Amino acid sequence: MINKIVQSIAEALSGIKDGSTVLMGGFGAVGQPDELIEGLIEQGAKDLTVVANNAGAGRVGLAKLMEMGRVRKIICSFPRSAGSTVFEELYRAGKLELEIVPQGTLAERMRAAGAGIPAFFTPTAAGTKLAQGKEARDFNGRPHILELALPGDVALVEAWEADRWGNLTYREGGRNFNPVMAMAATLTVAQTHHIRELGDIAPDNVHTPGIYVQRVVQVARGAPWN
Amino acid sequence: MINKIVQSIAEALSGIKDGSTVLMGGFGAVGQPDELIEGLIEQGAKDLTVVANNAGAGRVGLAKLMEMGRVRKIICSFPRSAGSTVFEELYRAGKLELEIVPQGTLAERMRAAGAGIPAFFTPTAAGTKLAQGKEARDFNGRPHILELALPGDVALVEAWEADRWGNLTYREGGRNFNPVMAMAATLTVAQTHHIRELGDIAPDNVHTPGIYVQRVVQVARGAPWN
Amino acid sequence: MSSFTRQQMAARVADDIPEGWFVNLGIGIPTMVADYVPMDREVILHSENGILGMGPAPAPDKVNAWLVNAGKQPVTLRPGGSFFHHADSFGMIRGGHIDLCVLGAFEVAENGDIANWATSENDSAPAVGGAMDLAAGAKRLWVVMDHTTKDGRPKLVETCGYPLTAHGAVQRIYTNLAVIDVVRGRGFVVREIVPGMSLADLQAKTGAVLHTDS
Amino acid sequence: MSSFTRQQMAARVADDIPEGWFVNLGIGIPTMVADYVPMDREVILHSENGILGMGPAPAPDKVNAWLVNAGKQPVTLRPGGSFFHHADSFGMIRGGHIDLCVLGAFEVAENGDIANWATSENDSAPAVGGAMDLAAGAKRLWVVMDHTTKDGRPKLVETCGYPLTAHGAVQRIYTNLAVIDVVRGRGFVVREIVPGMSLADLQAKTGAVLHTDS
Repeated sequence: MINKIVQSIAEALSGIKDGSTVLMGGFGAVGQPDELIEGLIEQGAKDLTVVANNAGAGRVGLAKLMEMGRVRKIICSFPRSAGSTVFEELYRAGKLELEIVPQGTLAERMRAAGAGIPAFFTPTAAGTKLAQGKEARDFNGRPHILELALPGDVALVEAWEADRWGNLTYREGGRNFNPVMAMAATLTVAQTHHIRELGDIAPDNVHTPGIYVQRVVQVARGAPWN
Repeated sequence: MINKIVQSIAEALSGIKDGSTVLMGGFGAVGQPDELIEGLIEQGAKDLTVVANNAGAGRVGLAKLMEMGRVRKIICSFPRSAGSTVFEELYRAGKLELEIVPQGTLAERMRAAGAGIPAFFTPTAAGTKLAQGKEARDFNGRPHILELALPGDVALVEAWEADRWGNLTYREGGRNFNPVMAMAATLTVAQTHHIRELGDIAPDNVHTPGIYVQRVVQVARGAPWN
Repeated sequence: MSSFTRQQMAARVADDIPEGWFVNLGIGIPTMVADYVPMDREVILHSENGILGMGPAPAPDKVNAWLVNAGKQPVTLRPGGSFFHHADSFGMIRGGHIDLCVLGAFEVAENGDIANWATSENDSAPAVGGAMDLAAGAKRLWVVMDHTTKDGRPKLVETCGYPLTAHGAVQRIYTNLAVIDVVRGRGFVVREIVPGMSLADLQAKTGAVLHTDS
Repeated sequence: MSSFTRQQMAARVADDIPEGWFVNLGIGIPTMVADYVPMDREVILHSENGILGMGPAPAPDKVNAWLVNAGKQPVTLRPGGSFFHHADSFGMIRGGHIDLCVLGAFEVAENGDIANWATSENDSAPAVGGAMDLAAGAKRLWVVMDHTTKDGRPKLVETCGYPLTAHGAVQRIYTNLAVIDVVRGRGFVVREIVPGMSLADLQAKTGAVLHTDS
C-alpha cells in the first residue's frame, strides 16, 4: 500500500543534504509551510540555495535560517519588504548571494523544470538590467530573452487537504507558488491541514496530483498568521 | 453586466473568418465540441487551419468539414485512426497540408501561446524526422529542439459547467486538450452541458477561468458518442 | 494652484475602465482605483498571487486570512471569482490576457519606457516583484503617479534615468496635474489638465515636450 | 519450440513493476500489463489524455463514456485518481515524473534507439501520438514486442532501419522469446530465454550480438 504520510516533521525532512536547492511555497504568510521551514532549521542542512518569492521577514522561518548562516543564496522576486532586516544585513555584509528574478519568470522557470523544458523565451525583462548576460532574440519583431528551468532538490509546500497517495488541494489564495514548486523538485514535502481518505478528494478537483509529492505530514494549525 | 452566454450556435460562431486557425478540443469523442464543429460547417468559413489531436473520423464533424474542402491544413499528432478515410483520401490527393506534432509538444505549444512564450526547448523528437528544419541545441548534455508557440484565432471547446463570466469546468477525461486550447485562442467558444449561476462553481475548482473564454452556448446533450 | 488628490487620481483612472475588462492594479494609488469602480460595472480584478474576481477590502471583523492581494492586504472574492497557481496567474499576464495594468512609476519616458523598480543602477538588491511581467505582458499599461518628485524634478522625461522596467510599454499617464497619453512616434499628448493650470505651467513641470491634439 | 503468449509477455512485464510506480502503458500488449498487476500492489497508471490512477476495464454495462484511455477504450478510475489537462499530463511525462513507460516497437537497436511510429521514410502521414514524448521523457522505457516480424526478420537490430522515435531510450525488451536488457556501452544482455530455447537459437533470430552476464 502506498502511504506517503509520515508522522513527524523530522521524518518529513530527513535526508535533506547540505548544498540543496530548497523551494519554499507561499506568498507572504498565505500558503507558506511555516512548520516545515522551522523543521528545516532543526534538521540542520546548510549551504542552501533557497527559492521563494520573498527573502524572509522578522527573525523566524527563512529569516532565522539565513541568520544562522545556513543559506548561501536566495533566488526571489522581492527581497526587500517590511521586516526583511536579516536579509538586508547579510546581503550588505556580502554574506548572502542574491538572484533577482521577475515573479512571473520565477514561477515559469519552476513550471518549466517540472515539465521537462530546459529553457524558454520571454519578453519579460528584455532590454533591462535583469537581461544582462542572457541570450536575446526577437520573435514577432519584439525582443525576448532566454530563461532557464529552475529545478529544486526539495520543495516545501503547504496544502489544505492531502491523501496517502500525495494528492493535494490548496485553500483559496494559499495555492500561489505551491503547485509549481511541487512539480519542480525531486523531493516534495507537503504539510497539510487535513488528511483525507483515498478517494475523498474529488478527482476533478485535485490541484496537485500525487505524482509530484513524496511526503505528507499533517500540521493542523489555524489560518495564516495564526 | 458581463454575459458571455449566447443563445445559439450560430451566434457563438459568428465572425469566424476564412483563413482562421481553429483549435478543436477533445480526445477521440470525449470532450469534443461536436455541435460547435457541426456549427462551423454551417457557418461557412473556409481555408481553415485546424489543430486537433486527430484528423477526423467517419463523414461527420471535422471529416465532413475536410470533405467539403474547407480545411487547408491539419496540425495534429495522430492523423490515421479508425475511420480516418476522408483525411487519407484528401491527403493522398494532395488536397490537404499536414503537420505532424508529437502530442505533448502539441499541447505545450498551445499552452506556450496562451502563456506568452514564443518558443521553448524540448528533448521530444530531437534527432528524429520530426526535428528536421528545427533549431537544435544541447542542454545538460542532451539534444533538444526549439518548438514555437501555436496560437489559434478560434478555439472550440466542450465544458461540463459554465457561468456568465465564462468560467468553465470539464468532466473527468473530457478535460484533455480543452483548457490549453482555451488559453491559446483569441476567440474561445465553449459549448457546455450546464449553465450555473455566477458563484455556483466553487472558486477553488474552476478549471478554465473566464479570462480565456469569450462565448458560451449551452448544448444539453448526453455523454460522448450519444 | 490646485492639484488632484490621490483619491481623485484613482477615481479618474476608474472612469476610463469599461465593464468586462480584466484589470491588474499595482500597489499604492493603483490599488485605490478598485474603490471607484461601481459594483454594477463588472470589472474583473486580477492578482498576481492567483486570484481573479477580487472584491473590495473586507470589514475588519470579516477578514479571510487566505485571501490577500499582491500587496498582501486582505481582500474579498466576488461571485464568479477563481483561484489558480502562480504560473497560471502569470500566464494570464504574460500571455496578453489582462486588458489593463495600472502601476505606479518613478519615471515614464516619452517613448513609453517605464522605470518603477530600482532607484539607481547601484541598487543591487532591488525588488522587482511582478512589475516587469505586467509591464511587458498586459494589453495596456497605464501609470498613476505624481507629476514631479517631492523635490520638484519631472517624472515625465525624454529618457529614463533609472533602470527600466520595460521598453515602450506605457499608453497613458494619470498624474496629480494631468492626464497624458503616450503616442507612438509622437510622445506625450495632453488630454486633460487640472483646473486652473495652463499648458505652459504643466510644460514647466515636465521633462519632455508636451503635445496637444488641438 | 515454445514461445511466450501475449498474455505471458504482459504478465512477465507486470512482475517487474514494484508498488508505487507511476506507469504509462502504450497501446496493444502494454495495455494488457495492467491486468496482471494485482490490485493490492498499488501501481498508479497514467494516461496521456489527463488521467492518473486508471483502474481495469469496466463491465460492459458500467461503461463511463467520459473515461477512456489513450487507446480510447473505456477504463475506470481508482480511488485516489485525478484528472488534469493535456499540457499538465505531458508535463508529467516530459518532466521525468513517470517511472516507467511500456511501449510496442517495430525495432529496437542495441544502443537503445527505438522505432515505433513510422514504417518507412516515405510514410509522409505517420501517426506519432505521444510516443516521442513518452520515449524521451519517461524515467524508464521498456518495450514489449515479438522477437521477429511475421516474416521472420529480427526486430532487435544493430541500427534501426525505420524512422526513430527516440535515441538511446530503451532499457529493457520483453519479447515472445526472451527478456533482454539494453546496457549502455554493451548492447543487448539476455536475462531470460523461453524454456527450451538455446542462446544460439535466440541469437539466430536477433539482428545484433547478444551478451550474457555469465
